[in-house]
Amino acid sequence: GAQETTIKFTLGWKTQGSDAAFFYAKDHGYFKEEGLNVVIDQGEGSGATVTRVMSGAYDAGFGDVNAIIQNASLKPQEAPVMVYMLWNQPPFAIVTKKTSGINSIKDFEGHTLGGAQGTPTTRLLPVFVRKNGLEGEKIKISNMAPNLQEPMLIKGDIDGALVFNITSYFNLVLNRQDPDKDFKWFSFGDYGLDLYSNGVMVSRKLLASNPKAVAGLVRAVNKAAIAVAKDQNAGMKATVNYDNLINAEVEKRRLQFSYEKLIVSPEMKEIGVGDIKDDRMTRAIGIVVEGYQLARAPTPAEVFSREFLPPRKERDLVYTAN
Amino acid sequence: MSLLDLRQKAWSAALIVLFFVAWELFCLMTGMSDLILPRPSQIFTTLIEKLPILWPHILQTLATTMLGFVLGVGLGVALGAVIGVSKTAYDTCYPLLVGFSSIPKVAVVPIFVLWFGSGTVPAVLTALSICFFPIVVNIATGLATTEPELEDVLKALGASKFDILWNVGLPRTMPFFFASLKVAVSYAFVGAVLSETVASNRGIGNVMMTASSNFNVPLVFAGLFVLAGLGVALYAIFSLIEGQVTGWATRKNDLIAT
Amino acid sequence: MSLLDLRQKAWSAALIVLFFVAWELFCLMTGMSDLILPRPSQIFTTLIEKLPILWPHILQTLATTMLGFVLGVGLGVALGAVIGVSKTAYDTCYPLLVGFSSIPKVAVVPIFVLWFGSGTVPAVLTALSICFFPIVVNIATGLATTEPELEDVLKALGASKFDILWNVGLPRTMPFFFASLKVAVSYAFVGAVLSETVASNRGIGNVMMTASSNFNVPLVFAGLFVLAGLGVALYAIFSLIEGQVTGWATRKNDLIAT
Amino acid sequence: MMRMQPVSEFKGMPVSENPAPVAIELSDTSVTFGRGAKAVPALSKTTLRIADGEFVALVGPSGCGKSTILRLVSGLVQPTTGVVIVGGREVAARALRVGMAFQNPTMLPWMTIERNIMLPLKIVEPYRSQFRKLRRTEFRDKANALLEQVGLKGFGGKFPWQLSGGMLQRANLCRALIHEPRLLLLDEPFGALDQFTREELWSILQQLWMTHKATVLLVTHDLREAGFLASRICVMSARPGRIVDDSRVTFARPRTVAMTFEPDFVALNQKLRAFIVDARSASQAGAA
Amino acid sequence: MMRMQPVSEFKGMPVSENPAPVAIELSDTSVTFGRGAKAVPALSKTTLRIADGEFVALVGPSGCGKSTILRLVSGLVQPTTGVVIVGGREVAARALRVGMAFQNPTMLPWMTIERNIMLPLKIVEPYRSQFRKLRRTEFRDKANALLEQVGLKGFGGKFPWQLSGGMLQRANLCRALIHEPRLLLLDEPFGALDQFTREELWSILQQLWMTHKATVLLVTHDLREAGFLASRICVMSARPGRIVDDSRVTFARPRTVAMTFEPDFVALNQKLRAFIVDARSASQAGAA
Ligand SMILES: Nc1ncnc2c1ncn2[C@@H]1O[C@H](COP(=O)(O)OP(=O)(O)OP(=O)(O)O)[C@@H](O)[C@H]1O
Ligand SMILES: Nc1ncnc2c1ncn2[C@@H]1O[C@H](COP(=O)(O)OP(=O)(O)OP(=O)(O)O)[C@@H](O)[C@H]1O
Ligand SMILES: [Mg+2]
Ligand SMILES: [Mg+2]
Repeated sequence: GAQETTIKFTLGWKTQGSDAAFFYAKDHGYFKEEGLNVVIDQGEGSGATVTRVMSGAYDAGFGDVNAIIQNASLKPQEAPVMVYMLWNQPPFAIVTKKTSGINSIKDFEGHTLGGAQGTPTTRLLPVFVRKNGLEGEKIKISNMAPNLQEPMLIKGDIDGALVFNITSYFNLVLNRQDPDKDFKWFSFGDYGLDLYSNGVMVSRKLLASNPKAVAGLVRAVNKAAIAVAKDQNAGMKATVNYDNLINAEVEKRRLQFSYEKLIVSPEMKEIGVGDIKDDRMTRAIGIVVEGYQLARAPTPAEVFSREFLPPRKERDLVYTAN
Repeated sequence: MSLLDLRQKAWSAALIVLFFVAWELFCLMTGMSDLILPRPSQIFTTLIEKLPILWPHILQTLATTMLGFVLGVGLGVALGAVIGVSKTAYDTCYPLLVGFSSIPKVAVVPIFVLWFGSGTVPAVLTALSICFFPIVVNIATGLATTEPELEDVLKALGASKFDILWNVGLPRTMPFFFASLKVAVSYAFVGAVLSETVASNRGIGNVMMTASSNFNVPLVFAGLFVLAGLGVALYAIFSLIEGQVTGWATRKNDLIAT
Repeated sequence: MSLLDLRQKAWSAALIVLFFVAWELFCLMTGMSDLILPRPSQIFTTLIEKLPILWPHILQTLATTMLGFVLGVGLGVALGAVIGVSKTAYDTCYPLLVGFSSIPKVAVVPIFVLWFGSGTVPAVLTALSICFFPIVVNIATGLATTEPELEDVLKALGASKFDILWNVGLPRTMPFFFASLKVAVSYAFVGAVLSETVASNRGIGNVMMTASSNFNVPLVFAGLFVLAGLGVALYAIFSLIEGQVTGWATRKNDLIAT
Repeated sequence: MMRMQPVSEFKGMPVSENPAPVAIELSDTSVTFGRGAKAVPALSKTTLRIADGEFVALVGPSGCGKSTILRLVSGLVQPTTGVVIVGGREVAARALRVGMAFQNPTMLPWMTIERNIMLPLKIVEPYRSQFRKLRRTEFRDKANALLEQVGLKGFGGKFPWQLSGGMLQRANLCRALIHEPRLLLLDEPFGALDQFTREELWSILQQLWMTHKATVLLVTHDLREAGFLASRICVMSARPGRIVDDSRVTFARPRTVAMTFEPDFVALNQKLRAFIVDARSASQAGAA
Repeated sequence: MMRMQPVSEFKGMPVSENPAPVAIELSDTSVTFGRGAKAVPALSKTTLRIADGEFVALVGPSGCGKSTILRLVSGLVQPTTGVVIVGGREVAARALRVGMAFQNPTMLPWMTIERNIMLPLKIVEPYRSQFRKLRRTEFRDKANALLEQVGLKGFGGKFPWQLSGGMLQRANLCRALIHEPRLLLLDEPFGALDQFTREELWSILQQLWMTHKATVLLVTHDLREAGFLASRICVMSARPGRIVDDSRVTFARPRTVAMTFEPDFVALNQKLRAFIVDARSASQAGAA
């Protein structure tokens, strides 16, 4: 209608199957129903989403909550606020080649791990090391761009890589590897770093000036996420519609991976999709503050707002692979 | 001469083909994985296959590049003229410009994006900001090294500074202006694509980024080939103009050919 | 003249300072967030504070850049000489080179890294591959536009092609060689840093990457300032040499000053 | 054939008595190039006054500063001491319409001869404002007519490097003449020409001067040329030059080539030769 | 003072009778620049044979192809038809040690005069191999001695643009002479010099030739100069030139400046003038 509010929305990365909910919502007019005109742009990293929203270039985006914690510590009045926590589980993981002889995390000592600078996996490694009683000095870190991690791992330049499992798993697939058979995965969640990760964040400005739009945005995304959980093919249709360059087959698997490994969890089943548990968040903030050596620990309320979530009964997500 | 010319062109074409054949053979012999360096034949196949999808992206990149390039040439000529003529401008601008161009534009693109949003505007600005410096340098040097004897011809007539610039400085500088265009146009592509990889939903840069995050290396290289092809096409156009405009400066080659 | 010179230098310095003051004021007036564009004063403070930490990185980047630059200059001069002298080389190499330089080096760095491992080697190669083209173009153009009358002086003596190149072509081309060095040195920094951001554990590029993921924008800019400073410092060195070598070509300015 | 009038006052006449308005005035003008240890004095303090419409020839040994005087008058060189007044204003070459033929015929290499010759019309008013309008072809015809006069018919479309040395020099002369300047500065305009072409051009130049009465300052090494063309000949000493002799030449006009072989003319030549020999030996003695 | 020997055979003597070995031979050589509609014939079919040690002057109207002949001999221009044999080999300027003074004294602008003059020593054997060794200062002294001879003492350290036109021309001559060439090609080497400097240089050049007996091909517009220096004068017709006259000059050597004013010498001049006038009018009639 005439009163449509335009929202500039940035993704966490280039078009991926795991973003299907946003394209689905757009294609099925969910945003329109809420009186929103959402413009979706591709992103340059789930951490950069925070910068983009903070600077005012974007009103909302899909990005990493840990980057919000980091910024909220310094500039609580400027940092964006997470309003819908889609990825309930952390994708942070260390992947190693089985032939490298790493069988437990203790074996990291004396080996080289490849990290992409600034990614939470790389940044939180010291916490991982401390929490698990490893000797940090014995682990060598080599920096490289994210898309070089898997090739260098395969080539044997590094013994393990600090990655997002949802990215790395499919990078290995695309590199004609079998990520389950030939590689070992050490998920941070399993080693005491029970963090939250990506979700929908909005700018403080939008929050203050147009809370109705925020609520509408969350409602639409929620509806789409639940719909795509039932029908991934429809989700992929919307995604290809947005960007015909993607490898639809792989992206569908990525989409399913996101539901299976990152969204659906016991906690989600308990509190519904999009919400968090404050005590878990407090712990997560503690980990981030430790890992990033932040001066101040923000409160969960500074980072996450459940004010705009639809009622609990509208947030029951049932995933069925198809 | 025309026969000699033809033979020469044939030679050059053969050498260029040879380059690609060597590449193909190199990959085949070393068993190079196409995830690292695909064979030219694979790249061309991918290119032809994906051309319909690539087409709008090619147009987008070409348009932003050309816009940035044209603005860059304008800015470059203007700044070059100022620097070439005024000693103060030389001392002031050169350090600033060298400093600015020592900065990787990747670091600047996000700033453009934050100011102007993602898409065409930052791509144009990046193309501009990366391509104008070679032009500045060559125009400025050309003007500063113009033989005073040539300028005296006009000075004795009481010509204004602008008359001298227009009638002596700039024509004299043309060969080096065209030389710098060759550099500038290829860097303009680099700039536009760079910006597209950072922030845009369209353009070759975006395609390459998507392809690269999908490890579709042949498609990445197809994108690179498109860029190289566009660069060469524009170079060819400038070469034609250059032949018309700067023939006087390369008369040596004519004499040899005679 | 020395007084005039001093006054001019003072003017230029003042203008450069003015540029930074304007930037500072612009940020203060618009209330620009330091996440987007920090103020120069913030940047300098950060720079001085972090200098001890930055130092080894600066040395690393400087070393790789210089190595790449020196190799690039060598390659550029050699290729430029070949292209400037031979028509076939001109027709063959120019399209290939323009094509190659239209390719964003970001796309090439990963290949270097996979071949040579991360760290210094790809940085040197990237610096080289990004900086040699402006040199090729200017050397080639300088040689192709050398006045045949000057060459005749040597030809009449039965000089070899190499003698002519060495005694006429290259000296005549010096002003434009130095012009291209200004471009090349700044691009060499861009190349080295680019490679460092892709894969390296040291160097300014690495620092900037880390700082950027920490949202420490002033430190990112401090890195940029270091790069700009290094670029300007090298430019200053070349300017000194240039003044010695190409004075004959800018005699005009002497006459004005007299 | 015209009779030649004998001349009695080759030397010593104070020229300043001339009642015509002054076109060029050098007062105590000297030029030194460079400074300090590298200084090269090119012109000693020189005083020279040239009346409107005079035809003055400047002769002297190589390197004595003749070209420097022309460059002073056209404003290309600033005097180190003294002043240069042209057309009533200080070093204001712009005050008069100046045409200059440089010693080295520097044509702009990117233009054809025709366009090179038309250059003054592109720069100098009143032609300048008409240049872009209809008069362009008219101007081109003018350039080609001039070229034909100096024997370069059909060479207008060539580039400078396609011409021989003497042809370039003739084109150079055309460029100095095309805008009908009130002040003509000619620096050895016939040096690279054979005797016959040279003599033809003398007559053309004399004709031009007699019709337009422009002020002409001609540098030459050919004393016959000076005698044929000039109404006044200034002899300069060796570097750094000064004017050591200033003579009127009063042969009737139009002068003819045949006149230059007559005894009176030869006598003038011999006298001038004697001055130059004196000047040279004096300077060599001084240097020793 | 030497007595001048009267000359009787200005014209018509078949030069090929000369028994000395042939240094330069042009057989039916012609040059046309450009092609098609833009072709400029610069030299008609010309046959010319110059014996070793001869001093030949080439005179003719501007643009007739004199410089083109020198450029043919030095290998800078390829003949369109015919052949050029120098020192027994076809267009092999390298076969003989050649020294060339170009019509336009193109000095390399980035070198001082001294270094410009030393250029041939850097290129031509046997000096070349000695250049980097101890002999460098020796060579510099040689250059400066030559400069002093032509009156440019102290200008070796200057850059070309700091010299006057005539000074440059003298430096140009030095560059042609420094490596003591067996074949000397001089294109109007004294055109921009005053009469006295010119006459001094004539004597120096004559002296050099008499001691070294190099083959010299001199282009000049000055018939007195040709008569003074040459042992043979070739007169060319207008463009495209051919040789229309080929005369011996048999005045005894060393010749002096005073000789050039004597009646026999003047008679030679008048005869040559007549040839050139003929050639010019014939060509103009042909063109009409
Ligand atoms: N740009 C310059 N820098 C330094 N010295 C110069 C410059 N121009 C001329 N000179 C010197 O000034 C003197 C006079 O030069 P000028 O060109 O006026 O001589 P000229 O009388 O025209 O000689 P010529 O008959 O040989 O042309 C010369 O000794 C020359 O070396
Ligand atoms: N590079 C060239 N391209 C085209 N035409 C040329 C070229 N060089 C010379 N010519 C033409 O060849 C003819 C002869 O030139 P050349 O220089 O030999 O004359 P010249 O006898 O030396 O004359 P001058 O006494 O004026 O120096 C001229 O008509 C000239 O226009
Ligand atoms: Mg002069
Ligand atoms: Mg000539």
